[in-house]
Amino acid sequence: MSFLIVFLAIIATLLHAALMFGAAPLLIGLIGKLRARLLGRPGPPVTQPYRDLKKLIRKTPLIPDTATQLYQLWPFAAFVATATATLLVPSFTFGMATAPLSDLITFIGLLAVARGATMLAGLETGFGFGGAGAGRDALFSIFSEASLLVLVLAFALIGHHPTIDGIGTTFRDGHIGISVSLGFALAAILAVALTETGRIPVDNPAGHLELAMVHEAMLLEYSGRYLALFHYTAMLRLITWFSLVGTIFCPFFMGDSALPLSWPGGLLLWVGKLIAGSIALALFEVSTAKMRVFRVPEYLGVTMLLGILSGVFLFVAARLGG
Amino acid sequence: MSAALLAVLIPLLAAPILGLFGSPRAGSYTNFLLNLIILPLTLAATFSRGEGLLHADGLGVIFGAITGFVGLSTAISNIAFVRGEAPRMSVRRWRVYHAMCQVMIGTTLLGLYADNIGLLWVAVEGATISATLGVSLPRTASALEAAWKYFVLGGVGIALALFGTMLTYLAAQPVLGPGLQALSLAALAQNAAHLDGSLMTLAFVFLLFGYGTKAALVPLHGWLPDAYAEGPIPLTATLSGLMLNVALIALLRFRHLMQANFAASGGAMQPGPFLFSLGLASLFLTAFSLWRRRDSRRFFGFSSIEHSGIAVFAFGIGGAAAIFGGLLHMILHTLIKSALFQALTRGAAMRGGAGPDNYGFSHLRGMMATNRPLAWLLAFSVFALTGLPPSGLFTSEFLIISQTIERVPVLSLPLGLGLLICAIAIIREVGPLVFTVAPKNSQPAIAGRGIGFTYLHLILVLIIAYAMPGFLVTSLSDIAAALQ
Amino acid sequence: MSFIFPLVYPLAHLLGGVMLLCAFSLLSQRRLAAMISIYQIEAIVLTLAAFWQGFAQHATELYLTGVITLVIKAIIAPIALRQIVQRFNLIRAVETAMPVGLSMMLGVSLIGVAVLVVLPTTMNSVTLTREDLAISLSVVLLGLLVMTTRRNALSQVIGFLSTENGLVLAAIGMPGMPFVAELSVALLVLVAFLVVGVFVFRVREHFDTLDLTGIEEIERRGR
Amino acid sequence: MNNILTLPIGLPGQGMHLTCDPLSALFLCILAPQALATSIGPDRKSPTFWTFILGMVLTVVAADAFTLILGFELMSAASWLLVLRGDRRPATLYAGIAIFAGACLVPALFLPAGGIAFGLILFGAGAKAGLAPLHAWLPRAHPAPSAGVSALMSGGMVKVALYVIIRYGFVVMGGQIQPWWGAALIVAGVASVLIGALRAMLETELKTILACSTVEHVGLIAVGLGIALRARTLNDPSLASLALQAALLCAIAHGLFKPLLFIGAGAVKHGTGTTSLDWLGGLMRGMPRLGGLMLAGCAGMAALPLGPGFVPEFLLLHAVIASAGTGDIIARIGFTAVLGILGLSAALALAAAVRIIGIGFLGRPRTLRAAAAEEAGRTTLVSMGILAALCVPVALAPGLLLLLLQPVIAMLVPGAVPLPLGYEPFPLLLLAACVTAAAFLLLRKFGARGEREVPAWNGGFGKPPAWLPFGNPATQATATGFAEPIQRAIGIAILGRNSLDPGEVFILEPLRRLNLRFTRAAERIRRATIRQRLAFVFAALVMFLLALGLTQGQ
Repeated sequence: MSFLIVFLAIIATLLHAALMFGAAPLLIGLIGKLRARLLGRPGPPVTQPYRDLKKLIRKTPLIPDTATQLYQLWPFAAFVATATATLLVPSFTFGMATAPLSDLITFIGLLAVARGATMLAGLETGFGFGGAGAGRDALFSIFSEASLLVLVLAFALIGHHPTIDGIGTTFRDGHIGISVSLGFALAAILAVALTETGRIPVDNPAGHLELAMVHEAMLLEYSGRYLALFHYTAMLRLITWFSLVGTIFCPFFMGDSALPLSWPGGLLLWVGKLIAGSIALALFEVSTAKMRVFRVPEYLGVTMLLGILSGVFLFVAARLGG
Repeated sequence: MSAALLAVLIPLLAAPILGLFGSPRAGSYTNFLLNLIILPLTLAATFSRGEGLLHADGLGVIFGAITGFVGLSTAISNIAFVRGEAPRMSVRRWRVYHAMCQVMIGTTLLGLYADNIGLLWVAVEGATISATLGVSLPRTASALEAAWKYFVLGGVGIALALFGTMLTYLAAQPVLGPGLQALSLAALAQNAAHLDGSLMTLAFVFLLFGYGTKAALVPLHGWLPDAYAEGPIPLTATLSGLMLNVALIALLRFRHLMQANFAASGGAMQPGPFLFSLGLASLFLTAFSLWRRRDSRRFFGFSSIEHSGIAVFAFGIGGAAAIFGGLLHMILHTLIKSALFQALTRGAAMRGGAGPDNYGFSHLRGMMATNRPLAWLLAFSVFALTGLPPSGLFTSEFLIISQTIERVPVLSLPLGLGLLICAIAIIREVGPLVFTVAPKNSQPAIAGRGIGFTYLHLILVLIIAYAMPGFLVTSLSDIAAALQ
Repeated sequence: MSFIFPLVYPLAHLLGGVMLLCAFSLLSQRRLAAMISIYQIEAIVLTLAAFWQGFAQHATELYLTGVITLVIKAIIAPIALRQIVQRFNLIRAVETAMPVGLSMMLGVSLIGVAVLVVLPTTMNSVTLTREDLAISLSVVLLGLLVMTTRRNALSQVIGFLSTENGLVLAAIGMPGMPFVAELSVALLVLVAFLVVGVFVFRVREHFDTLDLTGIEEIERRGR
Repeated sequence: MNNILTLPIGLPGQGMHLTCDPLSALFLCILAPQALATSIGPDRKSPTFWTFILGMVLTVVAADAFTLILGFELMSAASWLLVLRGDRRPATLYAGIAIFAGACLVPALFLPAGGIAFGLILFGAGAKAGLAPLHAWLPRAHPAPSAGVSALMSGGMVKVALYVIIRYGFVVMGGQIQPWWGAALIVAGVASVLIGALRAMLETELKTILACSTVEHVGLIAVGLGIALRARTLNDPSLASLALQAALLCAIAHGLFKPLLFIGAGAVKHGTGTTSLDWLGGLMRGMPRLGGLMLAGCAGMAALPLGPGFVPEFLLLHAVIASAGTGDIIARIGFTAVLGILGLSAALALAAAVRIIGIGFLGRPRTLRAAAAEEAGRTTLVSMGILAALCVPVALAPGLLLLLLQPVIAMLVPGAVPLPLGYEPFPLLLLAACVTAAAFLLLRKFGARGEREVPAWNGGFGKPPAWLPFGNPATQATATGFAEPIQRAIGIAILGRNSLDPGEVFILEPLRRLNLRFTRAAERIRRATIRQRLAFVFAALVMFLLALGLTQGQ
């Protein structure tokens, strides 16, 4: 009997991988389309990111003469780390083959590897923009990782499980109910997600202004298939964060790998979550402007405070709850 | 005619001969020969200890042997010293110098072996006068000032010690009656319980000030740094270092009388507080006086005060193990300090003669460039003073600190602090002294054969500290138990 | 002579008192020559005390001590001191390290301390020794006070010699004190005198004045 | 295993006693690889180096107080001499801290087991290990000696100091553990983590960065030990064993990658004559193998998954999360703050590692020496290779390592039940391999072949002038430039305007001023004239007599 469950888990994981890797560019395209629509422009077709990636892959990459032998390593390192992280986050069903691995701290560690690789890519060729971008990214990473860990504390204590899968199932089955600390945690994790994926308030993904860019500055010297890898990594990171927030905060109809019948429900919920998320993100990005670099630490300081408050209220609630 | 008596008489009788005849070099060779005879005699003293006025007990024998050994090694390095320094003083002064060397050794041995407290006092007084003459040998103004200070403070100390001796005699009257018997240390020690307690306390105050001056404890230490810094080092520093031991042992013996009397509630006050307060005072004043010294002899003079302070502190704490630690500390410190001063003399000789101002740290710096074996010798001996493990003093300081915690825990804090500051101040000098750039006008020089003998000192220190032979352990612990 | 003449105690006490008076007056002397003569008187009185104690205790060696004290301390020392004063024409040298009134008061309080200390501690010994001890302790302390309050090297030496006299007085007072002590004290005086002589000569050569300010100046130079 | 071996030498009459129980065996295993790696280098000829190792081994296998202190001080003395031979300036400060540690430990070992004794041990061994209040000396002293020695100091000596805390905190005084012990260790640990990580990010000298990172890792171990101590007082053996596993694994991992990095730094100094990051750059081209090994070391330092440093960090964070669930409200809030600081420091450590590799090894050479650097010597690479090879099992087989640690943890925490580890590197490696294979295949099928070498785009700036073959090095990020945003955001808040270490400002400076004041007082006493000295002696005598007279009077 257990062999069947394992087999089903593997099938679920493969399906999950296909969906995540396939839909990543689509999500970026959808958000771009929605932003353009909100600004009154028709905007590029939803499948534009696929075309961009195909174009980049076919172009021969131009390696700067001052780059060292590791120039080709960083894109692969960043991509592999983020892809592994993606496989850990459940999208439409729990109990996947990667469920026991999906510890939140491992997830944060893998994202840190990806971030480190991107920073090193920025410093690789030894020109001004890469270094400046890497420095800013280091600054933001400090605050976001601190607040993320505090959130992990809140989730682990509420969900009684260290793994994302466990937390999700507890949230789905155990009737947790709306609690103040979860509200703070949601606000905090959204802010951290925006920082990690480099969306509007922290960094302008569409903008090319050298002085203001953070993530793009590190990829300045890359081209061809290596740049494609970096862009695809960014897309993967966005869809991973969407799925993570979705799994933790709205796991209600997600299926179980053991009962294939529940998968379609989970799938529908996942697609709905993605669409709703992209609408919200597009609306948010259109309505706010990019912050000055040195106002971001205060913004992230507030996020960290929210994280700690969620923990504190958790203890207060636990105390009151007895 | 016991070996002990011979060991005392030979140097004292040879002194006038040395003082009247012979060139400086001849004087140094005779000095060496005399010491060559004295060392076996001091070793033989363990068996034929002599009786009556001059009876060497366990403590006297051990420190007598150490004195003999240090005397011989100083005589060896003295030969090179005299050859280098001959033109600096007139022949008559060199004769006085060699005579005073022999008087110093003779009086030290007399002080160690004397059973009669009057004879002990005469020995200490003789050593003071010979050291004063030694210090005044060079004609410089600062040497004269050092000699005058030595004479005034030393003389006052001696006078107080004599008064204390007389009061002890008076305190012994009711038990031992008039005559020589009342002055014998052995007799006093046996029936210490029945001495007149209050008179003994008064005597102890005077003795503490008298022999404390000779042991250079803090309020009375003024003479030592200048005495070490002026005059020919072998006499004024190395040999007078041996005199510190005599004074410390005297203090230990009188402390035992007081402690036994106090234990038997004979009316005497407890000697402990007197001693460890002086010990701590020495430790702390030297701890902060070592930081600003520019002259190396004065610097190591202060470190001698620190180490005699530690020994007196150990005696003040009391208990067999603490006294064992204190005695071990005195033995190791004597060996290390004499090795250090010999190395300094040789180093200064290599840096253009051991003139009065050639011992400044800035003059002696960067010894590694001049001569490697001597540089390492200097480094090891200065390092040995700090008490960090490879140096033997670690064992004795470990014993003293562990006993302090068990008997008077609150004192371990000031003791630890004092030792810490002194160790840092001393270790600070090793770098500049050995490893920096040598002054411009110094060229590499070859060291004489004598360095081997000085290295023997440090090897002896390691053996005594870490692999003490059985017989020494038993005899020292018996002494410590007896003097509890 | 098992019984003791009724005179023994008062006479010894008298001689001790005179010595104390000399030591006390040393404090207030302004001129060196006067100090030397007072010291000479003190030495002579000490000799008499020694003879008297010898007679009272029937100890022959006390007579020998008296002779030594007479020869060295009462005769040779003052002559040598006067010769030094002569050579360095210090007859009129006047120096007051401390106001005379203050030093007198200090002297009195010192005697008080000595008496306060000696009397209770020597309750059970013979009254003669108790008296004698108190006086000799006072003379010793006064000698030390002279040494600390005088700026002239020679007057410090005289203070030192007066302390020695106090010690010999104490030694004589001890019944049955073996001979060794006296000889050594004598030895001390003799050699001290030699050393001092050599010193004073060299002090003269270096500082052309016996005043200690020259020496103290050296100490102030940080070394 | 714990039979006592008595040596004839040692304290007169008592000799020295050695034993090797599981805890000692563990720390010997931590010391062994470092000693092997560093002894391959040029240091094996100096006898002081071997005395240093002897001192460490003696401390770890000591069975009685004398041998422990003897080994501890022998280790300090030998390393002081090596620091002195390296660079004279920090030698005295280093010796001062070493003697202070000894002065604290000796009384502690003789006092009855209890609060004062542990406080003294915490101060003594903590000062030597570089724990928070007394850590300012470590970044100045560790870079001074030669590379091999500073590798051993950071990798080994720091662990021996922590061994003393573990030995006395858990084993000797196991019975009388009080709750404040754990709290003190945690607070000191967290402060060291924060200051160490922040300074590692802001320093520009490579060896100083590594020393500051040592302070951070000591802090991590201390936090682990603190949580274990606290858990034992709350008698929760599972949390205690989890925290202990984190602390001991961190000691093992740090003992491997830190010496690797220090030996690498030594090779960089040998190759380019400097270890200041602002003078290096582009070393990966001239020293590829050294660069690769340094990259492995930095992966360990930054605690990245699949690296040796991740498992201890993983266990420690879980221990903090678990302990945040226990205790009263203040403790829980405290542990939340601790978690925030650990997260912040983990990111700082990653940024510091990126900075070392990015500024030092990648980019364009900033000086001619950096440009002309040749590959490091064979012995250096072999010793670094050994350490890197040993990092692999720690990174990929932590479960096995925890199994080996079981006897030690059973000894330190009686009744500890082994916990399953929530992080298995092999399946993670498998996933990563599949994804890489997929990406490679896709790119090979669809992507274009070949690459072309062109001058860098650099946002459209023109080609560098002829006389600057590598372009103007000034136009690339410098070490201070990279750290400047963080310096402005947090550096000023914690380290103040001119980034002085708080340990220096609040502890070492006041001590130096105090010493100066007392030295001046002692100088005034020394200049007293003869008459003043005589007057003082005389007054002391009269006082004694007066006191005697009054007391004897009654």
